[in-house]
Amino acid sequence: GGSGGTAATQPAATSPQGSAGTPARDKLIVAIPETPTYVDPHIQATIGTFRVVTQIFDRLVELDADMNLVPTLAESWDIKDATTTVFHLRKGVKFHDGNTMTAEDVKYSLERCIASAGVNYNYLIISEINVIDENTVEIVTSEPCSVLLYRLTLDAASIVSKAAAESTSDFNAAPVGCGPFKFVSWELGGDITLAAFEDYWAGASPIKTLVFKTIPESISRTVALETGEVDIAYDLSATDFATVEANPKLKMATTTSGTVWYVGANVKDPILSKKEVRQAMAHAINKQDFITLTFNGNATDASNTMMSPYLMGYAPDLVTYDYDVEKGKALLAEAGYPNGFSCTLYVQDAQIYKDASVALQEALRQIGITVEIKSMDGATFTSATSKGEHQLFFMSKTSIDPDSMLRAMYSEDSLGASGNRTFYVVPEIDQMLDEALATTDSEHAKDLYKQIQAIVAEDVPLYPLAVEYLNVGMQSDVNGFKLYPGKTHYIYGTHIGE
Amino acid sequence: MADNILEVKHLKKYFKTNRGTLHAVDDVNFSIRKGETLGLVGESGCGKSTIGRLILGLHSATSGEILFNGQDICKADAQQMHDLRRQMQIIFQDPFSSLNPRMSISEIIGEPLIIHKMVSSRAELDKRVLELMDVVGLSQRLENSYPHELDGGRRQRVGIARALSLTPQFIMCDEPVSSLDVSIQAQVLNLLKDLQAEFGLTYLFITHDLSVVKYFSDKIAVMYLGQLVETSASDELFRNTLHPYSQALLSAIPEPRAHHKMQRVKLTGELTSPINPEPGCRFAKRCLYAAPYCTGQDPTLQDFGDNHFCACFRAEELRKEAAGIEE
Amino acid sequence: MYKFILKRLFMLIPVLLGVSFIVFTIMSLTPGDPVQLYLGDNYSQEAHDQISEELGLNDPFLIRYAKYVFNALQGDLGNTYSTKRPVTTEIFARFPATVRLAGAALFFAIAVGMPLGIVSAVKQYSLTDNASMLVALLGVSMPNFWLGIMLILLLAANLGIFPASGDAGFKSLVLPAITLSANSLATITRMTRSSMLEIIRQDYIRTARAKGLRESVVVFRHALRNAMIPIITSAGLQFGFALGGAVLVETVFSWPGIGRLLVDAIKLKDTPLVLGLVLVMAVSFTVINLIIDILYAFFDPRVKAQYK
Amino acid sequence: MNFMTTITTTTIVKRRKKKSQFVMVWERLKQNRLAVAGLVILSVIVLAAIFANLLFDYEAMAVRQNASIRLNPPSSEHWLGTDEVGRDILARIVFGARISLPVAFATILIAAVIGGLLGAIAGYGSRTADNIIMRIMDMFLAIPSTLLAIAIVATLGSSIRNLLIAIAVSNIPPFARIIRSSVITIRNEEFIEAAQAIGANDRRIIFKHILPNAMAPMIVQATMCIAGSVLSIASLSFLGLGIQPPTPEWGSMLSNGRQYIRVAWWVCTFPGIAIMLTILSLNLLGDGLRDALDPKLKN
Amino acid sequence: MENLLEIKNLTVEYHTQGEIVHAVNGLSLNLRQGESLGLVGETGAGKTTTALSILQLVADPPGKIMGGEIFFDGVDLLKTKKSLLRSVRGNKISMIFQDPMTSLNPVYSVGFQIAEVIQLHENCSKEEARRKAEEMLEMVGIPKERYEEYPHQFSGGMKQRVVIAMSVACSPQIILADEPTTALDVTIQAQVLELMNDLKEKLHTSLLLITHDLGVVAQVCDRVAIMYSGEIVEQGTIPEVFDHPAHPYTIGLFGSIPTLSMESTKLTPIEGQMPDPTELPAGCNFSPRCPYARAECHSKKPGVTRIPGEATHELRCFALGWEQPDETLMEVIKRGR
Ligand SMILES: Nc1ncnc2c1ncn2[C@@H]1O[C@H](COP(=O)(O)OP(=O)(O)OP(=O)(O)O)[C@@H](O)[C@H]1O
Ligand SMILES: Nc1ncnc2c1ncn2[C@@H]1O[C@H](COP(=O)(O)OP(=O)(O)OP(=O)(O)O)[C@@H](O)[C@H]1O
Ligand SMILES: [Mg+2]
Ligand SMILES: [Mg+2]
Repeated sequence: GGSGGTAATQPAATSPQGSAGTPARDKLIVAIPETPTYVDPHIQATIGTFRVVTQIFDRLVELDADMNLVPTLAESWDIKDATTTVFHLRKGVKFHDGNTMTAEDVKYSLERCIASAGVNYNYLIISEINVIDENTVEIVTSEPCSVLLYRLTLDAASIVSKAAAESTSDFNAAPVGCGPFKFVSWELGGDITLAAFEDYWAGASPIKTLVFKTIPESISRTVALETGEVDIAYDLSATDFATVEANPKLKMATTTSGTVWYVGANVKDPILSKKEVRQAMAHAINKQDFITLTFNGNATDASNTMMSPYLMGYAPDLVTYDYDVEKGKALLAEAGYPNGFSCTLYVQDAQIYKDASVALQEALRQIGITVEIKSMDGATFTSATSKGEHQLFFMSKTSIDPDSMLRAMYSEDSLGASGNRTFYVVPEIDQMLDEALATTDSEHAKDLYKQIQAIVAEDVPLYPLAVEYLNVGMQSDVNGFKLYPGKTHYIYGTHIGE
Repeated sequence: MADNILEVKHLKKYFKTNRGTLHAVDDVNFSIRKGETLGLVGESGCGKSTIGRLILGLHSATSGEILFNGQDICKADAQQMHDLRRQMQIIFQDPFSSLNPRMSISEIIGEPLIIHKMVSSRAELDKRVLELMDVVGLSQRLENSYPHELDGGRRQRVGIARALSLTPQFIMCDEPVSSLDVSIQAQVLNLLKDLQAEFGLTYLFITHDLSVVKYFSDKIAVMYLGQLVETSASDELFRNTLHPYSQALLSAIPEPRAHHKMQRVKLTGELTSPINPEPGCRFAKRCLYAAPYCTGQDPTLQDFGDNHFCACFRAEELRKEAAGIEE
Repeated sequence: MYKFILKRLFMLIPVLLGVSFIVFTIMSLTPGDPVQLYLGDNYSQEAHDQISEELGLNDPFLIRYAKYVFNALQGDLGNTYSTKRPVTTEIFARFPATVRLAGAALFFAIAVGMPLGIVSAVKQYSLTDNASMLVALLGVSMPNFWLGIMLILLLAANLGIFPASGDAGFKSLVLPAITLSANSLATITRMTRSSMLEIIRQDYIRTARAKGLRESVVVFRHALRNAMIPIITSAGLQFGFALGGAVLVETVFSWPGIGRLLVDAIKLKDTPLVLGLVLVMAVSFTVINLIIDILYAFFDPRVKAQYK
Repeated sequence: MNFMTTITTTTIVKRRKKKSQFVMVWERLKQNRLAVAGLVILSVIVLAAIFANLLFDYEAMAVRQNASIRLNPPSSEHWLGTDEVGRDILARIVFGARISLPVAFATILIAAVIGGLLGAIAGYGSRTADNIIMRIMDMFLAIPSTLLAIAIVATLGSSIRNLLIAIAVSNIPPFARIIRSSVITIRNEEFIEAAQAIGANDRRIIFKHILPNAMAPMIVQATMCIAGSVLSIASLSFLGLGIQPPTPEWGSMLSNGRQYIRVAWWVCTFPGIAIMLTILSLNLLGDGLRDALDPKLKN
Repeated sequence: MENLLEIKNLTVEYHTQGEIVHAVNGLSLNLRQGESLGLVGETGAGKTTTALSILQLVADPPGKIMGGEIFFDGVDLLKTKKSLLRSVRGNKISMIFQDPMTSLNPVYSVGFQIAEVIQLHENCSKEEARRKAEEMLEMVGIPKERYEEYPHQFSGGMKQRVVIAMSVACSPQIILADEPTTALDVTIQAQVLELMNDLKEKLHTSLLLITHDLGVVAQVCDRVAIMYSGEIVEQGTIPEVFDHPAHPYTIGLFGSIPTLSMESTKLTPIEGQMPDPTELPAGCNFSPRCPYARAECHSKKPGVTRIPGEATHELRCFALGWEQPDETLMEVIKRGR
């Protein structure tokens, strides 16, 4: 990293934006690893997409960096009954096209979201959206839903301008929201440019131009930071942290994410259906080593739960599986496989999967399980695992609410493609999930979630291994940037210089 | 005629060029009897090699027939052609470019034997190749040499040995001895003669050396710009030259004697291009005896007795004139 | 010659039909469901049905292909599955960048490779020969991305001469072009050397020398033209491949070309996009190869005679 | 029939031992120092690959992960250092040769033979044959090799053999074009006419007369292709086609190691050097062979 | 007259795999200004190699000029600078190659190849060079319309004429003509030889004419040198050599020519084969085939002697010095031809 540091003493004028010395630097360039597919929030939810979309649109409520709900377009809300919530909208909020945001827009936006197959899975529970008056809107769910507010913080729940969306056939080419930045241009395959929205309800951003630049290779993102070509770069490789930190011109921010990586077992498989086998496997894995090998240390132990610490009902280490090869072997023998067995491990064809699969293979080898790694492209992987062709598989899941996480992982509702690729079904868990969703008593819900976690921690149909860290590198004069665990980050609030 | 090994009828070969059609061979008729040698002489570029190539099926004729033992070469399929090539061979005019630079001398000479399965073993092949090399006077030392290591004369002898290897019935010799010194030339010509006597070989013999032609051929055909202008028995032609071009040709032979300056007929006048030629005698522009009626219409070969044919409108006239003067 | 060109262009039709059919078959026979990829990890069966109806995936294979061909004939290559934009829009937004990169790389490869090859052929076994061959070998054996990263670290990160990423003007073209050209440069250098070596010993080179021509004229005018055919063939191939997109170089330098688009499209089973890209490549290759074939005739009159 | 009966010949002089083409080429090759160097390097690599088992314990050195020694620089214990999961790089390189070398050779062999043949037929045969073959080649050039690999693996299953087929198939068209380009000039030479005149059939003309004269570009293309095929194994195994971890393989070692390039240069440098040495030696050998096959250079 | 070209003791070898071909062995030769010298000899005698050595065009590898000097205008061409050599080549000394078919560049039109040398040495414009090249083509009997055609469209003789046109185009001081008329019919041959004669008369061009056609030598040359196995075995003026050939090889050579007046059906070649140039005999190179050879011929190399009574007639043979001359040989020499 020293070399980067010495070069940095050169004036940063080498950066294309030049004007390093001038105090009024108001253009911010953000390097993102993947290009968004859409800038319309209601089509598809991918990380590439919402890194940009978040800046253009606002939602009714928002999560802050500590995962607390904060009012946004809704100034306040009342929970009328178990299924009905009333939102009081902020007045005088302007869309980029100059129109004022009203309850109609909210209704329109949420209905638009529900109508879109790509993003609606979290919102199908909403049965009615009623406009009470211009600034009041009521959302009714078909069943009690304690996590509704959390879901409304997601990009899919972005509020779009009804007028704009109805008047154009291609909203994606000219999105209009009421967020802090408005859309300017998008060169396919190239940069996306946004501009500060001067009439933003919370005040215009000091960053006047915001550019998202796709730089897929992590090392190139680091270099772009070093050369000053970009101001912020997401997802640096852990191997570059030291370099960046050593560079006085740069700084880093990290936080734990809501993304949990796990290894799953297909419980329909005759061998893997045995709990002892799965437990034996858990004993064979040295999670610390695994994190070092797979994430270069850039993650933390998942504590045998799929929930991340921010989530309601987070209950770590209810059952623990120490790294203990002997115990693992004993369990295997108990299950009837004293000499181990061989099985397949399905992974996708990206580096992290590959690293993880090799580490898992090595771990399981210690207790006599021969793992054959089958890596495949994403398309094949999703379809194969949703059909249950696999024995073991390695995957991750991100969630910001306990229900969607646990339901996707362990419920009968989501067998196969919807998330439950272990095909693990316990009616009790399904009941508890429904109950937790319905209750308005959060303590009760927490308790239920804890119980579920306890069951699955014992059964280990899937073994949570690591919670990924999020990181971002930036120029040291970039201030105010907050890293959110949910992978969406608000640029608003960021400024350059003091 | 049954004993004609080769009959060429109305043979034409035109090449397309940028500036028009080049009449390389234009309506040529002749035949060769088994065991005979036909000498083909003519101005450089008049189409001799092209005729040779056509006979061997290396060019496809624009029109006409080439009957080899009664079989039309122009219509032969691949298998027939393969069999025909066992019977007829060619010695190329250019001894160097017709040899594969990546094959050694013995490989080149032995190849026809392998192709036509004329030898049954490696040893037999080697033996035959060495015999052939010996026959044409190539020392054994050269068997592993490559063509570029040889001098011009030896290259030519490699080509000859290759043609002889199949002991064909007919050999098309395109200036086979041009690069040989007279001693080797004598050796090779003797060899060809001996083979003819022994096996009844037939030759179509293209050369510029008229003394060789006279020595070697039974019949001679004289060509000018794609057409035959005179054919006759060899002695007869030298004795009784009819066509003005043939006369010019014969007068230009240099004699290998000191103090002997030749009296050649100088050809002057505009060169006729073979590209899109106009009808009429193609020699007319350079002919000492040309008359106005020589152009406009193609002359045809006419019989002057003794199997002596000549394509000249004024041949009869000139013959009488010449006879008159001599009298 | 015009007839020749027309005939060859006419043959684009069967080529395009053939390619599209093959690709269509591959795309539909290989596992993986584009709808699933489109919807992500969580979705309902209704959503799946709805999307696959939208994308027209419910028809039988042949009907889908026929529809595709029918639309394609009218210039409509469909919309991509992933972005829903017209395939042509997606491709042509990136194609110019690809052409620029490929062109620059080819230019660099030829401008450096041919002289190197010539010099080492003329001075066979000399130090120059060995040195330029070493350069060529480094070029070919150094994996693209590796070279790219090295260049970035050295020239962008440490010296700051060139930008590390993106497509903004000439400066940003330099590093990716050099990286991409490394392989072609090596191939062209060696092709040049080896075919010059064949030619330089021909008799007509001796003739040229006998005329008293300067060695450079002998080499460039008399030898090079004869040696050109294999050289332009391999240059054409390299250019074709570069036009098909240079995934690794594009990744390392964040170059907005079609290479990554293609790889992503394949991974996402975005059939219309893959088809569109392959068709573009088929056209490129056909046209390049046609140009190369015409160049053959330009360089060698004997080949020209064959085209008549 | 025999001329000898009628013609007096000079006595046959002592026969020099006739050497086979192979022996002659070998002798010429031996005189080329660079080619010999290439041969030596290649032999070392091949031998190391063959006797890899004797040199290293596969399980312990090349497969077993050891988080405590990850990314160790070259030392007396691990000559070339360890990789990101603590495996010995030297051992992995040596075992990797067992995959990379055969795949590279086999693909080139297949591609050169089929591509060379198709190119020769296209260049020498009729216009129609030329058009058909070359247009099919155009088609295959246009189909991305990853797609081809996916198709082949999807229909034939995933294995090293099928990976090899996939790489070979995508290497055929370039060969065909290169060979065709040489053939269309060589077919105009008079010695081809001469071969026709002695009755050689097309097959013989192509194999005996045309291809030996088209050897030079073929050798260059082949040696160049080797690099490409070693690296494409890597990109294909990335797509999950073919070689699966933890089997060591040069291309994947190289590309996995690239993220450590700044902190642990040895991880991707040494596999890179292994690939380079292989290609270098093959090229030296190829060049030497080219020269040895050229009778004009025999010396 | 001054010697324009003087070759002294030229030795050229070809080094092929394990063998050394002694192509030219200590050859000495003079060529005066305006003189035509015929160089005649058996195939493989080293004629082409000699001519190539003068311009240093012997392929290396495998050819090596091992020793000797070649003076042109007082300068040793073997030791001179490259640039000087270039200004000599094609301009002052030009060469007509033996194999015209491969000596022409297949990818340039024949006209261009002639014009090129003109433009190079005469410093004239493109158009002028073209005009002159067309003129040259006509001069060798090729219609100028065929300027743009390529070598493969030409017949063997036409290519040869192109090569001739190329080498006489710059009116050189010396023309090295290596079998320049083998592919030409006699009328064109006469025309070409006349062209050279014109040059000789007008510009005092010297000609080294390598040929097998003794008729041509008789018509064109002033002197003739007979070469055998890399050496000159006999040289003299045309009458000297043609009327009284003295070397047994020369005698054999004349004996093998077919003539128009000849009636016999069999030609008489010289017996035997040329010696193996990789293993030359210890004595006189011709001794193995020489009908007159005696013991000393097989063991010692003969030197060059002037034939008594003749001005320039030189011979490399022991026979003249024998105390007991060979009757038949003397008979042949005296009788002459
Ligand atoms: N490149 C070469 N490699 C090996 N030997 C060669 C090479 N070139 C010529 N020779 C040999 O050198 C000797 C002299 O050859 P040269 O071409 O000078 O003969 P020449 O007198 O011109 O014969 P010809 O009249 O047949 O052309 C011959 O024995 C020939 O085989
Ligand atoms: N492939 C070709 N393309 C175009 N024209 C050609 C071709 N081959 C030969 N010709 C032309 O055909 C005519 C006859 O050529 P051919 O080679 O038959 O002459 P030739 O009688 O053998 O002459 P020479 O005695 O000089 O060898 C010439 O004008 C020549 O230019
Ligand atoms: Mg001819
Ligand atoms: Mg010669």
